[in-house]
Amino acid sequence: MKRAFLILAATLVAFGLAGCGGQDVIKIGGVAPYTGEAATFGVSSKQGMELAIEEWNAAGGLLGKQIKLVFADDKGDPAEGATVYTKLIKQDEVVAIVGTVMSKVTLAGAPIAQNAGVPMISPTSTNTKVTEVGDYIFRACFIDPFQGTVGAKFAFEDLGARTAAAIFDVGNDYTKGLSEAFAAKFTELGGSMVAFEAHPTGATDFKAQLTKIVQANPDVLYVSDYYNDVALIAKQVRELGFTGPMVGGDGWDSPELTAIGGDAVENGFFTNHYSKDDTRPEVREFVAKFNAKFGAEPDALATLAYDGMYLMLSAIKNAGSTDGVAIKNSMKALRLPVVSGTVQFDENRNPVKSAVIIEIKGGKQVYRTTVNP
Amino acid sequence: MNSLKTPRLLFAAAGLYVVILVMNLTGLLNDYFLHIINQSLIYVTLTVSLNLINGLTGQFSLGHMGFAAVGAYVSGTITTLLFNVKPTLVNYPIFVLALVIGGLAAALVGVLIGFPSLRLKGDYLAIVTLGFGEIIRTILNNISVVGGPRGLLGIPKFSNFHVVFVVAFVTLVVVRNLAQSSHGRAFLAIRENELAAELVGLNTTRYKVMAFAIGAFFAGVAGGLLGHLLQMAHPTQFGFLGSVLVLIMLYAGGVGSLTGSVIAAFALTFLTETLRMVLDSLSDMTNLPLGDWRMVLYALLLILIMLFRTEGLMGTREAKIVVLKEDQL
Amino acid sequence: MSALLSIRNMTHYFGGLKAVSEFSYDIPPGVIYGLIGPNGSGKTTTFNLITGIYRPTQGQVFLEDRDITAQKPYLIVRAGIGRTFQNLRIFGGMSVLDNIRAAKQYRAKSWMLSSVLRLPGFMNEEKRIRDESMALLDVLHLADRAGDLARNLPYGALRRLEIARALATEPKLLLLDEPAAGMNPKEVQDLMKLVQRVRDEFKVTVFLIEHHMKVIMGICEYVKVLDFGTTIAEGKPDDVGRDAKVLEAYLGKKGAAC
Amino acid sequence: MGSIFNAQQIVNGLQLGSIYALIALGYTMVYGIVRLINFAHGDFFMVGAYAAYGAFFLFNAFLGGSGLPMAAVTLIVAMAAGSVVAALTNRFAYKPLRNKPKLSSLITAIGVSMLIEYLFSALPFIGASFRAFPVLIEQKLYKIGTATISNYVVIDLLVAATLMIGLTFLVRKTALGRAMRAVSQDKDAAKLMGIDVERVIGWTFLIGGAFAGAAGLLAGMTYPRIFPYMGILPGLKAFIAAVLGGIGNIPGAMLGAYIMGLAETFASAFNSLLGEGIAFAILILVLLVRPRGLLGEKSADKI
Repeated sequence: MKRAFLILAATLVAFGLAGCGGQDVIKIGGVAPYTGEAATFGVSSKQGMELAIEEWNAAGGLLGKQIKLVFADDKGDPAEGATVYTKLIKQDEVVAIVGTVMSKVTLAGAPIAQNAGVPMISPTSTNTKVTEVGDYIFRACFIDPFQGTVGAKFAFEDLGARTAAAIFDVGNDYTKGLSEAFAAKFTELGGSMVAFEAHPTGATDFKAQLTKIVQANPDVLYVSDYYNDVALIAKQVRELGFTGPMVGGDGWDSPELTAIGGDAVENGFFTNHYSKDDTRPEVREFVAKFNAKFGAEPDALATLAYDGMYLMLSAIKNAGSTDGVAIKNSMKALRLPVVSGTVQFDENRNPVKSAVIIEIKGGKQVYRTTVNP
Repeated sequence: MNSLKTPRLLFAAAGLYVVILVMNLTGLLNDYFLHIINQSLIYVTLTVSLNLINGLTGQFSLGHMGFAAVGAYVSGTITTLLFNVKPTLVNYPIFVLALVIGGLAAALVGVLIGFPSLRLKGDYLAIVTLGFGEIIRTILNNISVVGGPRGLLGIPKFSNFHVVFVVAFVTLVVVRNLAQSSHGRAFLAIRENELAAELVGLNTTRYKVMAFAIGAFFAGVAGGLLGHLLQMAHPTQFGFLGSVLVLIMLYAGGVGSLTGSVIAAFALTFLTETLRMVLDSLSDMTNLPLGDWRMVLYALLLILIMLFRTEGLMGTREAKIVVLKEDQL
Repeated sequence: MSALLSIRNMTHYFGGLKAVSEFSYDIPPGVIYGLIGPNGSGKTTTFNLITGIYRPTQGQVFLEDRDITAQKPYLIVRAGIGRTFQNLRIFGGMSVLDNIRAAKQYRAKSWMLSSVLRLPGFMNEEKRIRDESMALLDVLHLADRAGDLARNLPYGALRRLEIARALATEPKLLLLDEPAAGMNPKEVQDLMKLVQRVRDEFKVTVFLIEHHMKVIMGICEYVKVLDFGTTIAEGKPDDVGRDAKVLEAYLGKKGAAC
Repeated sequence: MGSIFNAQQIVNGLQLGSIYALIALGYTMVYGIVRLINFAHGDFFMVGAYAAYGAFFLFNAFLGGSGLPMAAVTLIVAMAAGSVVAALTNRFAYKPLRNKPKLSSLITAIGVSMLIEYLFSALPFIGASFRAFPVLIEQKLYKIGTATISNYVVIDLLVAATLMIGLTFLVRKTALGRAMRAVSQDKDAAKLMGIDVERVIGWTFLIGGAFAGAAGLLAGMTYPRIFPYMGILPGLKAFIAAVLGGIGNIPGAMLGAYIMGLAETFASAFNSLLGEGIAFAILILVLLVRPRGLLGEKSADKI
C-alpha cells in the first residue's frame, strides 16, 4: 500500500512538474505520429514544424515573445490522439495546435480543440469531415476529391488515356478517397475503369492485384498510395510487364520515391501543391533551409507541416493576440503565399490553392503543368 | 442491488469517485488527468472482461478488441446514424440502450468465437481469435454506411467520467461476483484441467461459450464507451495491437486477479503519460530529443515487470476489498 | 438385470491397434470390483470408454440398464459415475474446498444472473454446497487443509482429494484409476481402509484399477485380470490368485514388488 | 480476364510463401523446443534486413564491389545479426522465465518485440523512416508462357528450399538435431539422458534467428523498402502459417507458409477488398477441421 502511494505521489509530481514552465513564451502544440507504423510521416512533419518555428524565432519571435513547440506523439492512434490534444490544451495550455497527420487521428482531436476554442490546422488530413467539426478547425492540404479529379483530368486529357486501373490501401481513407474521386471523374470524362483493386495496409507484395491489373491492360494506372508503397507497387507492376504511365497524388512527394523505386517510377506523374523547381522565393528558401538543416529534400508532409505552422503563426501575428477567437478570425481572413501555394481559406476552412502536376524524369521531379481549382 | 451486500468495494469506489470529482472541480486535477482516468477506466472494463475469458476460464483470446469494435460500431450506429441525437441528459436512455445493444451484439459474436474454443486449445485458439478480430476489421473497412476506412464519425460525446466509472465498477462487480460463486469455480476448473472439469459433471462447452459471451459483452460496452468518448470509431483502433495491449495489462496485473487487472489498467495507462511528461521536461532541460525514447522505456519496464514479477503485479491474489467474505458466498 | 454397470462386447482400436477386445462384464451394486493387468493391458482405456472420453469402436455400456455408450462425459457423470485419474488431474490453482465445490456445481440450480445479483436463493444454495463440501472433506481427513491451494498438498492427500472430488458428484459408481500409485506401504494401508469406508458410508459401488496386487487382493470382492486387451481370469480374489495363467502373466513378474 | 488461378498468380503466391516460410521455420523451431510463441521473431527478421543494409554500405565503402560475393557477405551478416539478437533475447528475456508459466514468457516476448522496434526507431542513425534497400543483385526477368518470373523469385525459392533441407538434415542426422528432438519431446527426460537442455535451446534460437535474418535480407531485396516496424505483419503471418502447418513441425511450417502465400494471393485476386479477410477465414476453417494444424501430431495427452 505504501508503495502504491509512493508511485501515486511520483506521478503527481511528474504531472505537476510538466505543468510548470516560463510564461515568456508562446506555446504552440504540434501533433504527429512519432512512433508506430506511421512514424516516418511524423518524423517529416515534426521537421517541418521545427523549421518554421526556428525561422520565426530567429526573426524575432511572435508578438515579442519566443515561440515554443510543444510536440506530442499520437502514435497514429485516435485514442492516443484524443489524449495528446487534451494534454496540449489542458495541461500545456497551448494557444494553437498544428496537427495531426492522419485524418482518423485528427478527427479524434479536433472536437477537443473545437470545444476548448483552440484553433488548429491539420497539415495533411484530407478527409472532408475534418474541418466540418467546427469553425476552429483548418487544414493546409487539399481535400480528398480534388486531387483525384485533377489526376483523372490529366490522365484523360494530357496523357490521352481511355482505360484506367487504380490500386489503393483498403484501410487508408486518403488513398481510398483519391482513387474513388479519380474513378468517378475518369468515367465522367468518358474513360473506363478496367480494374479497381485494393491492398491491405502494410502490404509489401501487391503482385496478386497487379497481375489482375496488368491482365486488364489499362492505358494508365492510378496509384494513390504514399511514396513507400508507390515505389514497391511501381517496381512490381513494371516487373509484371506494365509500361504505361502511372499517376498519383501528393503522397508521392518524397525523395525516397525514386530511391526505393528507381527506374520503375519513371513515366510517373503526380498532383502536388508546388514544384521544387518553382522560382518563388518561399519555395527556394524552404527547400534550401530544409536541406541545410536536415540534409534531405523535404517531402510533402514536411512541406505541409511547415506551411501549417507558418499559417498559424501568421494568423496569430495578424491577430496581435493569442486569444482563440481572434486567431480563428485572423486565420479566416488570411491570404498568404506559402511554400505550397498562395493560401486562402474558403467558408469550410479548406485552402483554395492550385495544384501542379509533377513528372518523374531521370530520377528527378520535373514540373509539368499547373491546374487551377 | 448486489452491491448492498458488498459494501466495502462500493464504499471504496464511491470514495474514489468523489475524490477524483472534487479534485477535478477544484482544479487540482485538470481535464487531461481526468481524460487519462477515463481511458484507464475503459481499459479496466476491457481487462477485467478479458480476465473472465483468459484468466479465469483459461481460453487464450487474442481478439478481444474485435468485440470492442462490434460494440463501438453497433452503439455508434444507433446513436449517430439511427437516432442522430445530441449528448444531452434527456438522451442518455438512448445511449444506455445503445451501449447494451452494442454489448449484446458483441456477446453474439463472442458466442460465435466461443464455438471454435470447443475444439481448439492454446495457441491454436489464439490464432483463431486473432483471425476473427482481423476479419471484423476487414468487414468494417468495407461497410461504407459506417464509413469504411474513414471510420464512423460524429458520434455524440455521451461518455464522461461518470458513465465510464459506473461501467468499470459494474463490470468489476459482475465478474467478481461470478468468479466468487459456484459458476466461477466452474470457469476456474476448466482453466485448471478441462478434462477433469468435464468429469465432475460440468458442461464445459456451455461454460466456455458463456465466458466468451459475458467477456465479449463487457468488451462491447467498453468499445461503445470509447466510441462515445473519442466521438469516432475507426477499424484500425481495434486491431491486433489493441488486443495485445489489453493482454499485456491482464498479464502485467496477474492472470486471474481482478485486482491486478484494475491496477495494471491504471498503471500502464498512466505509465505512458508519466513517461511522456518526465521525458518532455527532461528534454526541455537538457535539449536532447529524449521524447523519442518514451516507448523504448515503456517496453523495457514491461519486460522488467515480467522478469521480476513473473506472475504479474498481483499474481493470483486479490486485494481484501475485492474478495467477498465467506458469509457473502 | 441386477447389475449396476454392464459392459457388452466392448472393443476399441487406437489407429490399427486393438486396445480393448470383446470385453463384457457386469458389476453388481455395492461391491468393490477390481480390474488388474500389466501396463498397456487396456485398463485405463476401459475407464475412458466408460466415462465417454473415448467412443468405443464397438460395444455398449449400460448404467442401471440405461445405455450411456459414448455420451458426453459430463452427462455420464451426471448419470452417476465418478472417477479419479492415474496421473492426478487436480484443480491445482484452486483451494481444496473449491475443488470439491466445483464438483458440486452441476447439481446447483441457480442461474448465473442470480449469482451476479447474489439473490437469496443463490446464497442459500452456496451455503448448502459449502456445508456439504466441508462435511465431505472431513470424512476424507482434508478439512484442515480446506483453504490451501490444492497444488500445495502432499501426494497422498492429493489422491484423497481426487477421491473426495469424485464423491462430490454423488456417484453411484466410483471409478478409481490406480489410487495407490506412488504410495508407500503405510499410505497404501490407509487407502485400503479409506476405500472400504467410502463404499460403506457413501453407498457407492467401487470399480478399481490397480497393478498393486495387495490392494486388489485385500479389498476387492471380485477381480478381473486383463492381459493385452483380453480377460484371462476372473472371480473371487483368492481363486484368481491361484490361477496358473495369472501367476505366469502377471504375478510372476509384479507380485513380488508389493 | 481469365481465372484467378493462372500461372502468374501461382508464381506470386509461391514467392510470398517463401518469405513466410523462412520466418515460419524459426517460429516453429523455437516453439517446438520451448513451447513459446516468440513474438519477437518478426523483429529478428527486421534486424536481419537492417544488418544487411548496414553491411552493404560498410563493405561497399571500404572494399567496393557488388554482385554475388557481396550478396553472400551480406547474407552472412544478416544471419549473424538475427542469431545474435535471438540469442541475446533468449538469454536475458526468456531464460530467466523458463520454469515459470508459459504465458508470462509470451508477454515478455511481446515486450521484447516492442523494445526492438521502438529502439530501432529511436536510434538516431536508424530512425523510423523508410530506407531504400540497396540492389544486391541486378533483377532479371524471364518470360515463361504467360508468366513473368524474376530472378528474385528463383532466389527466394532456392534459399528457402536450401535452408529447409539444411534444417531437416540438421534435425534428422546430427547430434544436435537428435538432442533438439529429444528436448521437444520431453524436456525432463532429455535432461535425465544427459542432454544440456539450455545449450540446445540456445542453439535453437541461434538457428531460428539466422533464418529470420536471412528472410530479412530476402525481403529487403525483393521488396526494397525497410523500416523498424517491417517485421510485425510478416511475423504475424508467419506465425499463423506455422500454426496452420502444425506448430512445432518443420515441414508443416513450410507447407503452412506456402498455403498462406497462395491463399493470400488468390484471395486478393478474387476480391481485393476482402483479400485479407478471406485468407483469415480460410485459416479458421482449416483449423476447425484440423485443430492440430495440417501436419501437427496429436499430442499424447495421457489420461
